[in-house]
Amino acid sequence: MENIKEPVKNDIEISIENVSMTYQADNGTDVKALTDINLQVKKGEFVALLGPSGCGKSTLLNIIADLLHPTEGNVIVGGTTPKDARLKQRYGIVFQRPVLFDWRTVQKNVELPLEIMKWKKEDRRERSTKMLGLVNLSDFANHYPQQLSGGMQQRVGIARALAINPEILLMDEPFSALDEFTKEKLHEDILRIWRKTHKTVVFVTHNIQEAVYLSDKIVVLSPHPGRVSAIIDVNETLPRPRVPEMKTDVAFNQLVLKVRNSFEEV
Amino acid sequence: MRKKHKFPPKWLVTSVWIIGFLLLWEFGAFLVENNPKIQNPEYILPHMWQIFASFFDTNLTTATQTPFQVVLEACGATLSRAGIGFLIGLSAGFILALLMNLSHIVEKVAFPYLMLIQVIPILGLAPIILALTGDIGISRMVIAAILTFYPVSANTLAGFKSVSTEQKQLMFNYAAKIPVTYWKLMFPTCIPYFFTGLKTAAPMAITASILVDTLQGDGGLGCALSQSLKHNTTIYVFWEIVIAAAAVGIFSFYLMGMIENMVSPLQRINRKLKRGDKG
Amino acid sequence: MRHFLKSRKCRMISSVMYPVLFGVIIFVLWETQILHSIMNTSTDVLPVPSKIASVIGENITKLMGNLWITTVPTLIGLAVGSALGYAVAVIASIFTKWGGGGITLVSCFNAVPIVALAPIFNNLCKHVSTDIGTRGMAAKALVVMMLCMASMSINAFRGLTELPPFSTDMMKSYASSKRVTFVKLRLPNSVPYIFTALRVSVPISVISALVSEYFIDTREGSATFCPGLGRMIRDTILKCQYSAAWSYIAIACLLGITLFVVLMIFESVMLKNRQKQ
Amino acid sequence: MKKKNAKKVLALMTAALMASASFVGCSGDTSSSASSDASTSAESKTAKLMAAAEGAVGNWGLGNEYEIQALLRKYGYDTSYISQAFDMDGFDTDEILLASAMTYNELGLVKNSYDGGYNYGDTVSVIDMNEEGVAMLEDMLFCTKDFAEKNPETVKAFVYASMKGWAYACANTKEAAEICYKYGSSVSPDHQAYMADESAKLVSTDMSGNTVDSSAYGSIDKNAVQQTLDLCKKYMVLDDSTAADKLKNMTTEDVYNDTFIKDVIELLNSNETPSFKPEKKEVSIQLKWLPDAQFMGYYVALDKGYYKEVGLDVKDSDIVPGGGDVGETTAVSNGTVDFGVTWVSNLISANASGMDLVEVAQVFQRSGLVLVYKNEWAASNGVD
Repeated sequence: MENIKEPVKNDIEISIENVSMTYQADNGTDVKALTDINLQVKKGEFVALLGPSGCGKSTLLNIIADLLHPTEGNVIVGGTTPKDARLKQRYGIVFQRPVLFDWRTVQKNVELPLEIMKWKKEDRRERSTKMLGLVNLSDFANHYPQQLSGGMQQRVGIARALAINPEILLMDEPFSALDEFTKEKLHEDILRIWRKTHKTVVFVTHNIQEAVYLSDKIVVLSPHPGRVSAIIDVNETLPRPRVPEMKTDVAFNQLVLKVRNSFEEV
Repeated sequence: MRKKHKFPPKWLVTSVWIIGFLLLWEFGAFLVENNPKIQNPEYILPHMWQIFASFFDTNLTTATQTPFQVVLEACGATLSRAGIGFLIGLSAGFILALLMNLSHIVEKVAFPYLMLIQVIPILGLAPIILALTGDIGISRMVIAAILTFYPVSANTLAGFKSVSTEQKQLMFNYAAKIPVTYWKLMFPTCIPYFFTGLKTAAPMAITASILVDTLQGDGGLGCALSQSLKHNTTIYVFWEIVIAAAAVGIFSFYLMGMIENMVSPLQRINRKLKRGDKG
Repeated sequence: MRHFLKSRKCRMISSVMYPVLFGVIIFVLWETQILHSIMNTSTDVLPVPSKIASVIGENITKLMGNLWITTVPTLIGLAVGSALGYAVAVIASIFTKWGGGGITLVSCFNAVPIVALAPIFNNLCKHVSTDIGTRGMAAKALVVMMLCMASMSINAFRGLTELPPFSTDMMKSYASSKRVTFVKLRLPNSVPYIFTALRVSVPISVISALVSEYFIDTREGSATFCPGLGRMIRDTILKCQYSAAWSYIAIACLLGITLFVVLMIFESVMLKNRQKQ
Repeated sequence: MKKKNAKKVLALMTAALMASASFVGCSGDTSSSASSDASTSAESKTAKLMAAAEGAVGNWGLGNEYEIQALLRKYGYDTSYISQAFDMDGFDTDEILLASAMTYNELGLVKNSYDGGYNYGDTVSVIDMNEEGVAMLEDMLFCTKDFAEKNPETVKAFVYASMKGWAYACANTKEAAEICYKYGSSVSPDHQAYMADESAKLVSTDMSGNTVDSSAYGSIDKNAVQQTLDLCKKYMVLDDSTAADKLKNMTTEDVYNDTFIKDVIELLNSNETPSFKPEKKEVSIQLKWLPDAQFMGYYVALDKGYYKEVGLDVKDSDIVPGGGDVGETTAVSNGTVDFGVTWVSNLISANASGMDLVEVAQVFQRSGLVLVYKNEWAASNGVD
């Protein structure tokens, strides 16, 4: 575990200090979703929040995204509060489902945040075309979401999140609804995009292999109550760049095992 | 994709049913006609062809009009009057749904009363609303509006509620202001729901308008209906009105569907996609 | 404090309190005749609630007699119409391809205004019975039946045909016969749709019974004969007896509300263990 | 069977009793005592008909039923009746044996063969409410008391022009019928002509059958109003006890104000062209029924420009047809229209419930309500 007393350095993008989250269940009892979470994400770092259902990993992501407010503790995103980070569009977010607007073309979906930020039409068009190129969907710009496969829809979602050029990309189990083949392809896509754009990525997942393959650092969360049970550095074992062949490496599998054991220790 | 020819095609099904219905009607009319106890079969169930023949009847039934002209003019009056009440009701219904979605207090206050409006026999209140307002035009609007109001606001509210949390979160994350969120997300999502409400409400508004017509001798289908029942015109005016009223009600339903097709982006897209599949 | 405000109990209290408060305000405005000055009307046409209550109190037996006359055909029409509508839907669902068209045709009956239906059925029932009361009941029940049948058949048809994905495949995999599939899958699947239909039918049945009374033969004019709530509303309004008219309207509303509440209770019991869709 | 006979006997006895009572009551009136023998025989005939038609007497209800109820009670029956639709099908099919009919409308439909008619010709006869002594005053002109007080000249001018219209219409029924037909009547021209003739009879004959001079059209007869009010007090059932109390204490003063019509009659007979200073020039009138010759006076006044002559602005659309579910009384009371045509009994029930309406001219001097029956049926029950 990293030292929480360490002052926030310039290269720290997200800093979470002593965060706890309690909410009231329907029967009136308090439920602790998160207790005493401490976590720091460096600029350009790819961090995976890993854990089983109910461990509070999505809650934590929502706190970073200003969708939830912690009952205790401090959160700093991009050197400011989550709210300011949101208002200044410091991060883009990708959900488990693509969350596209059916009545907009692919291109218009990517342009949505730009419209909200009141970009000029030509600028929007230019930016969205570029983003669609990044996710290899240039040919589908004028299609509607319902014409695309699940994987393509999710890529549109990623393009949309990147359209505003945020420093941070928050991803909430983005590939969990996809089939294995599509997922592997998207893994390569996301790694390529990350290399190209140097975004800070916070990636929520319950898939250990996925976390190991993609991230620099895995934050293992355990449920009841949600807490950080381990933080594992991946780069030590699995150097960049990552290639699909690595998935069969002994080192890869040992790391997977190590992560799995970090659950069982609890 | 393999093209499947659907059998039976839709037009065949529809026409078989319509023919079946007409046959059933004719059978009933035949029974009525040949029942010695019944003196005036055309008052109970005339033959369909008799009714259709009356559409082309050139004999005047009032000072200046043939039965069909009477019905046609009445239809126009009823539709235009129902239209105004309908527009008022749908605007009010939409605004209330919007307010209910924006404010929890409004929602809590209004919801039980919205349910109540649905349960109260508004049409039975028509005469008293006329007595209250003192003006048949206003009371027609009030009644048509109240009847339109419930389905529109209930469906629109359901439309707003159908927006997924993630979609709302997305807009929140883009720091979109409330008007922007409504314009870009909430309204487009609720359009199909809104039109479902309109499709329910449109025939109701017309029923209301016809009923209010019967309250005072002020023209419209209901007025012509009650006049023909009072033996002031030929009884075929009555039967023509039954058919015209049904036709107007159905027309209003399909009109809403047509408007939806024009207005709703989603409908437009789906149509486009369907065409694309075929081509 | 904040916790309390967010608690379930508080939410429940407020969702009862707000509408009650609103109702009380309207009631007070009405009773103190402020409502009359807003609406620019007089107490002749819009009597205050206490006046209506006292008229109800004075005429309770007469009101109940008329309520009974209206309720009976409403319930008969509702029950028979819904049952027939369901039967139509079942037949249509067996021959789905052809049945759908029939359902569309039936749904067109919904568009025929009650005002036009009532005189037709009144004429049709002329020879049903020599007793005018029975005849009127039959005519009213038929009008109610027609409208309930339409809404039930449309909804039940959807319930019988719009099945959860893969469910028919699953039944097929058990080599289940059409009859068993119907009993085990289609029938239970249609239950929520039945309630959807009834939610529409119940208010419509009351309204159509009331409105058809405007056009239907009856016997009236003495204390021993009750022509029904709708007829009495019309009669009292034409005679400018507005406080009496309001008392009949109040009873009619009460009938509508009671039937609806009964339906809601029944629905919540029947669908208790179903997942919300 | 036995019970029915007993009732018949009872009915006859009551009829006899009533007849003798009316004999005593009318003793002051020499003309009626002379015809009392005839009336007694007429009443025994009616009694037989009523007995034969027990349970099959029809009326429209909705405020038109009091005369029929009075007749039923007179012959000892329960006051209930079959609700009659606004056509004569029930009579045609023998479902209603004694059917209510207005002499100027339904009776014509029953007798005549034109469009909408039933072509019974002279094979039907009627029981006349006037002859039975249960007549109530019907079509009359009214407005609110407040309106009459604030706009006396307007009221006078309107009554003047209307009564002038009526006088012309009664003298020229054919032309009046054509005028009515022109103003959007929805009944056939033949029936319109019939209606005009019959309406003229009601304007020019009073309850006891005496001719009313054309110079006295519209005058209000206190006794006739009293008779109407008395019958209302007996047969009008008001659920609201306040209204019922008000009805109980009502006098003819609460019903009419004859100063206007008296002035108008004087002016009409003076042969001078009067000048009015109407306080309100644009006035409207709500009819009791569909536009037809029952209201020919107003249409004639409009067509001949009588309203314009007296300085009133009445357009086509200001003569509002009725026949709906909201009474003329309400329409006048809430100010939708300025004047109305209604039956005196309707005004009485409206005033009992708290409205402030006042009759200003009595257009129909006798009741136009009859019970029509088929002669064949009557003969089979021993009445010729």
